[in-house]
Amino acid sequence: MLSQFIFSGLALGSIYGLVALGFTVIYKATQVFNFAQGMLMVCGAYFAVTASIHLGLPFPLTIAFILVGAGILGIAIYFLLIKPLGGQALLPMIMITIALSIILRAVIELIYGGAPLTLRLPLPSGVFVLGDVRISQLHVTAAVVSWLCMLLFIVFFRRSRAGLLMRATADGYEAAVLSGIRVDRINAAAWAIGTMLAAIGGVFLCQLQLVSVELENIGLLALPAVVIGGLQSVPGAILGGLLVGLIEQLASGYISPKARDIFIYVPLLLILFIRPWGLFGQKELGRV
Amino acid sequence: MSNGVTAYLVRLRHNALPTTLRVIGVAVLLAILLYLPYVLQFRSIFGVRLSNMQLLNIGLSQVNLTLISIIGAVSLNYLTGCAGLVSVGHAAFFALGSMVAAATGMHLKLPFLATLVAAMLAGAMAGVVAGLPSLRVRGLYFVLSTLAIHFIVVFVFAEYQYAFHDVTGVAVGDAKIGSFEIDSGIKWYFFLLPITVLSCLLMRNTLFHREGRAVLAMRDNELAAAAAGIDVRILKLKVFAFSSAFASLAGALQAYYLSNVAAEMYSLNFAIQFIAIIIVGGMGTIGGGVIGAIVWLLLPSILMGAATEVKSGPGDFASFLLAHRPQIVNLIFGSIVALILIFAPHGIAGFLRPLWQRMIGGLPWRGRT
Amino acid sequence: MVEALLSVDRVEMRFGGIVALHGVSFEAKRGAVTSVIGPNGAGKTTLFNCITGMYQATSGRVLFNGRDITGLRPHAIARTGIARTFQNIALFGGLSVLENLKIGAYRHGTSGLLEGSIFAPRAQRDEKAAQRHAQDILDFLMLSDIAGKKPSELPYGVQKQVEFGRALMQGADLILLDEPMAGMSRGEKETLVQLIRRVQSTLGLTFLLVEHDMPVIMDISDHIVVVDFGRKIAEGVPAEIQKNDAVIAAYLGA
Amino acid sequence: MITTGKTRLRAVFIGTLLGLGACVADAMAFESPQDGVYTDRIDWGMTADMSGPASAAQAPWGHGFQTAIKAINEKGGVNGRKINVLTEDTRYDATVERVAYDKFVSQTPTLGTSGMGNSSAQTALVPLIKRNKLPVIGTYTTAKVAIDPPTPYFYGGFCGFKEMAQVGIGFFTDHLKLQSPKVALVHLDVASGKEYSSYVEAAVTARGGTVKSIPIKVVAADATPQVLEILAMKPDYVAIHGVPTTAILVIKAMKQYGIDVPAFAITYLGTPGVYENLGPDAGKNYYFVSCFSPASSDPKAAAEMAAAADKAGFGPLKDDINFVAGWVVGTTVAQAIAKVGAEPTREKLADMLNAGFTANTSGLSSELKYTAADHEGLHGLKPLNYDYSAKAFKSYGDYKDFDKYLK
Amino acid sequence: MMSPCNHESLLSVAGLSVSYGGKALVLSGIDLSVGKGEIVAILGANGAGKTTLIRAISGLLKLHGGAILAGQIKIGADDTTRLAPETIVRLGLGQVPEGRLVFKNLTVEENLDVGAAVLPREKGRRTMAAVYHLFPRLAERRTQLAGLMSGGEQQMLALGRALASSPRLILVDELSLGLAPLIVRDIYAQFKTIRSEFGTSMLIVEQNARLALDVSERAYVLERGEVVLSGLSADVATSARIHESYLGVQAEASHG
Repeated sequence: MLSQFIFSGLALGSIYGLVALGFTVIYKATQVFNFAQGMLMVCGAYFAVTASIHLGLPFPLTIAFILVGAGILGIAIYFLLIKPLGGQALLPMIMITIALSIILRAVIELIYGGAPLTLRLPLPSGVFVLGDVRISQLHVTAAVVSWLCMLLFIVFFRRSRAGLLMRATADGYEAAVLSGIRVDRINAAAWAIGTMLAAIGGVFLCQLQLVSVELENIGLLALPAVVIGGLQSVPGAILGGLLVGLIEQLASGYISPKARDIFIYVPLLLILFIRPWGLFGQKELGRV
Repeated sequence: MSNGVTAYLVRLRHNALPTTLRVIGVAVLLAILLYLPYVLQFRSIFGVRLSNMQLLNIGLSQVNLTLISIIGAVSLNYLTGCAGLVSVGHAAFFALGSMVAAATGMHLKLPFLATLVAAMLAGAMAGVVAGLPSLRVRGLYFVLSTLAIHFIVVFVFAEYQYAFHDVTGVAVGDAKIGSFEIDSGIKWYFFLLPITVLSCLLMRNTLFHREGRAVLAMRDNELAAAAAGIDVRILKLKVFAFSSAFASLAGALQAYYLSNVAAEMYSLNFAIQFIAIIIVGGMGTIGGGVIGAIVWLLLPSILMGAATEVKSGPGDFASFLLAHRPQIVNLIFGSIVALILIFAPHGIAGFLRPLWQRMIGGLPWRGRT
Repeated sequence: MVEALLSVDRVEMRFGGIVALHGVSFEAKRGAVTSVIGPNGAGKTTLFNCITGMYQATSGRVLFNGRDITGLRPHAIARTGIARTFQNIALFGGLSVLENLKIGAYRHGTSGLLEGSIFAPRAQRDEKAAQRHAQDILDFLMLSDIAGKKPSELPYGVQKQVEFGRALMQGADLILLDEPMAGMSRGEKETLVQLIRRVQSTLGLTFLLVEHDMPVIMDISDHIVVVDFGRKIAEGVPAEIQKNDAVIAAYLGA
Repeated sequence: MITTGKTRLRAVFIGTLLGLGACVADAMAFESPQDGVYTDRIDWGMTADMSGPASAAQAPWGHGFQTAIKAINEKGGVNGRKINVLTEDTRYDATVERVAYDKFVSQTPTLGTSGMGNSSAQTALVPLIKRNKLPVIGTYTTAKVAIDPPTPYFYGGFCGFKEMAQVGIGFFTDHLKLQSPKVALVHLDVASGKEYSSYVEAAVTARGGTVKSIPIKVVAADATPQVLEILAMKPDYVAIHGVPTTAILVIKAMKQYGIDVPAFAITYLGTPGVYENLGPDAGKNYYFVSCFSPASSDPKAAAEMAAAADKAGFGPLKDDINFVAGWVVGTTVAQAIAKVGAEPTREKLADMLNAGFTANTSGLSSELKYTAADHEGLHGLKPLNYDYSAKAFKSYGDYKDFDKYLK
Repeated sequence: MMSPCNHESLLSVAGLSVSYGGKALVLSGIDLSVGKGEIVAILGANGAGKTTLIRAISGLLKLHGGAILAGQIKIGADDTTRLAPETIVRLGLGQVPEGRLVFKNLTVEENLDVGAAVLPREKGRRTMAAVYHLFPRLAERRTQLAGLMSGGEQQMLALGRALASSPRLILVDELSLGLAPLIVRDIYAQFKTIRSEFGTSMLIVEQNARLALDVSERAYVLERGEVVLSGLSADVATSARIHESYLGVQAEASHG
């Protein structure tokens, strides 16, 4: 049982981690605490529906469509909503993402209707049997792809010039502009990447269940994940996601599914008390 | 007390309209507020019937619920706008208020008004607990700690509900004062109106006195406030208790108004709606909370009413609009919030104030006071 | 011999591995104007923050009125009778000038939130006292005209004066002014110098200043402490300091 | 200065009076309604979650209701009057439900109202329903307190949870020829899930069996923990309560873990969407119990509904159980109004229903009958399954065949 | 007042007035120029307007709530008044901001890489090599996180990053702030080399007057937002005014 829970927890956690990573990328670049991250994930699922069902594209093109669509969406959000609000206080920035999620939900319901849709992508759906552990191939695929995406992102973030400029901008805004970095482009790119990561997570979640705007609520589990990991930390987001996935499965399995929220949020409170900057975040030195 | 009222009026007179006009203004406002429930109940003004759209598709029930929400919104604005403590866990205190009102009514057999007081006390105590993280963490991390509080309270509520009450919710008793039962929309209105006005005034009054002003100072600059001898830690907890007490009062009133509440009602969206209210209305002012609550609760209804009226127009488009009314209303609504955030960052109240001042400023009596 | 109102005893401050203050000691005599000067980044503001409790000194002691105030929290230190202003003006932007001053009277009141909400007698007494006191200070500073204005509507120099007024409102024995003249016009500086003089003579308050404007410092100070790289490099009356080689080197470069 | 002030004031007053005058002139024009009955139309209220988390199920119900009324109006309406449906979107919010109900009572008075799919709101409204005397006919879900004992002016319109439990347990226990069934029940950790769980327990205990109640969250991305419990229990069959996602997650996970026992779900989960998502392999052993017949399970009975649905642009919904339920309620409402006579009132409508009324649902549901002692209306259910090759629902017998399980 | 400029002008500031949030002027009518290959110093006590002047030139004013009310700034032939800072950098202005604004979570090499990012890859690599040659200490610490280095090394890195973009002119703001004199001297010693090797002109803002006057050819002295003194550095260094401005020694010249 335990190994089973751990495995499914890690698989789910990988998806959460992916969405949380997207969240962190956006946060690092623009300091926006994105409550719409769950809805961006849903957009990914609906992009898949558009490409696969409405346009009838083959699978590889569907993937390309999702990525391009999510990228454009992220850039549009940055220039239309985030930049005009630039530099405002915490709460308006949170609120604009909430407004964004209301708008996206309405648009999706207008286009696709409120009823959940079924989407079948050619992803493996069988089962591996290892001893007495039965592993869903979809789970494995989700985990593997999530890890690949995370790895890809980290390589991009660590090795490429765009990633370097992104890290530099996150490190210090003023120093970045004084080094000639076109910060707007970098921020827009961060939103595009954050949206893409969420969209990929959305594609897997809608394969686990239905394509529906209600997936948003699952995507919102990325929030506690990033806080547990530390808002600014890329590995923290991934580990936070894994931790949330594990807690969810273990709490549901051994105690009660109702206990899940408690087992996520009580430790979160404790972590905030003991390490207010998250498990992997960096302490910021207070200056007067 | 009368001394205080005089001082209060003196302060109001500063920078405002002459007394006669003020008295007339207040009288007119009072008259409107007193006559409003009859207009909404009987759908007519002075015996002349009005159509639903002429009354903006608004009913008495909505007004009553708006009054309750005003208490909730103003209390959040006190916490977030006045004290600078951003909370997304305000629904937790609503839930707590309704739970305590139901529990003290059922288990202790307390009368209606006593349960309201109990709810406020419980809210204040829970507020202190919820405020504890503010001593340690700030900014986003604090926001998240309030989110955690929200989930924990709702969990406790659900457990309590399933253990002691019906699965469909917690039934609260009748709203009875002595043998007088508040059982109609109009009675509720006249019960809620003074409570709401009083709650707003109580919160507002603090801002003109020693410690309430210190709350504003703490929001603007915590270090400078400390340098003036203000113990910001204790003050934060006090503000939390004060604001949560009113939020719990609102929760208890809502529970009585609906007569049955379920833990599921207090979702994250419920909490977020209060944040939206104070942002739309305007942060840090009592008026902002009031205007925000009115707009947030009544605007969708007005939009919905207007959407129903749009029956003409190009056939396909009109039928598309009609079939997707809720979505279109939500779309317009979300866009309005985004536009307010971008173009009127101080909310509707902040947007109206200069207009109002310019209007008064342009009047001939301006120079006199 | 005038007694020391404030004595700073071997205060050391480290941030991580960086040592900002290396055991600085000096005294501020009662009723005098003592100035702390030094090049940018020398540790002057850090010293102020250690005295007022914004930073906890790594080691060393601060005595005020003979009482050890090391380790107290900022509000507690303020309540012992130390008021301060800040380098980058720390007025309360949401409050009017009058209300900003009234905050200064906070430590003299006792009424709480609840009393304020119901106009309790105690709250009103506090309010009236604060109002009277603030009015006096405004008159004293000749700022009565702008009582209702928000700080952001005022010129920089006037904001500095308001902050000074708020410090006065606290009725403290010692007032710390962190660069009170920075960004002021010549006229404004002269006004402020006169104000400080008047306060010093009429109320007998003690001042501790951090300031860069040398003519002003030399003019107003009774005693000057020079710090550089977190160390006290000189101390004395203005005339001595102006001739001190270490000081000249620190400022103009050697 | 004072004069200027007064002049201004006078101007304001005159302006206000003119404005009021304009309103009055406009307002003179209309008729004073009596219980929402006008010379040419009857206003009828309908509340449903047309947006929000429950809209996936409730919006089709609303469309079914509207389609039925539209069809009736096209045939001339009821006793010469058209029925005008006033729709309110309740957005999964009990307070909005309350506002909508109050609106139908006096703000825009209606003859009656339907829908009201939020069970906690329904519970809260029961005292008001008694007092306000506005008939509620055909609810999307039926709270226990509303029908037990019967609430005056309240008439249900959906299969009851108790009956779902009894028929489901009875059918499967007999179908699998079990003596003492072992049943695993997966249910949402919300109010209705708890309620359903108690009925299932009662029904299984009555059969001498054992039941294990396994909660799941509405917001779940995976059902591994639940299915592992099922695996440990080795039940004879599984009962499911929840939203479509619940069924999909549970059935898919059961397949993953090689649990090959049949499962039956509550009515709400019998949508083509769920079956399409499960696919033939996992879906063949998934049943649901229902008091409504999807169009494809009985095309003859559904002919009229199917035609109307196609015409109204809701063709794809006609196999959705929620749409059928809305349609049945719509036709029932129209029949009830017709039976009251030329000048219907709220009072007359409620009296007539209380005296005993049977609706003609042309076989789209089990018998729909209200009496003074029974305001629930629908009792009979039947199990259904989906035939993937024919893309049609298949029922296991007629409603009457399963009445024996009802107690 | 100004010595005739025999160099081709690289930076010219004419009649510049600046205020924050529409309040009193912080700078009024500043005229200043830096010729090609010149090292020019700006001196002044705290609050004299040095930082504001630098912000105006580098395009950062808006970020700090300030606005240019009048005047013009040109770099070479380009009018850069009110341009975005990143664009100004791309026009050939390197920046060594006050407070050692290095990217603390990036390594030394990455910091320089960011600086060189405005150049084509090959050219960027060459300038980086030149920077390493100039500051061997940076080459030794290539892979170290900038935030973990000492203050002097960070300042060196900030200078190196500015140079990596191969600028025509660099602005150096308060380089000596909080650094030990020896280290400051080390860095200053490289200034002439920088000019000869990178062909870069320099505008130095410095509180440590003697240091700045030593290395520069010309100097401007700011007081309360105005240029009160300018000329050859050697002349400025001997002027009584400078002593007064810094130490408050009452000189013969009375205040205007």
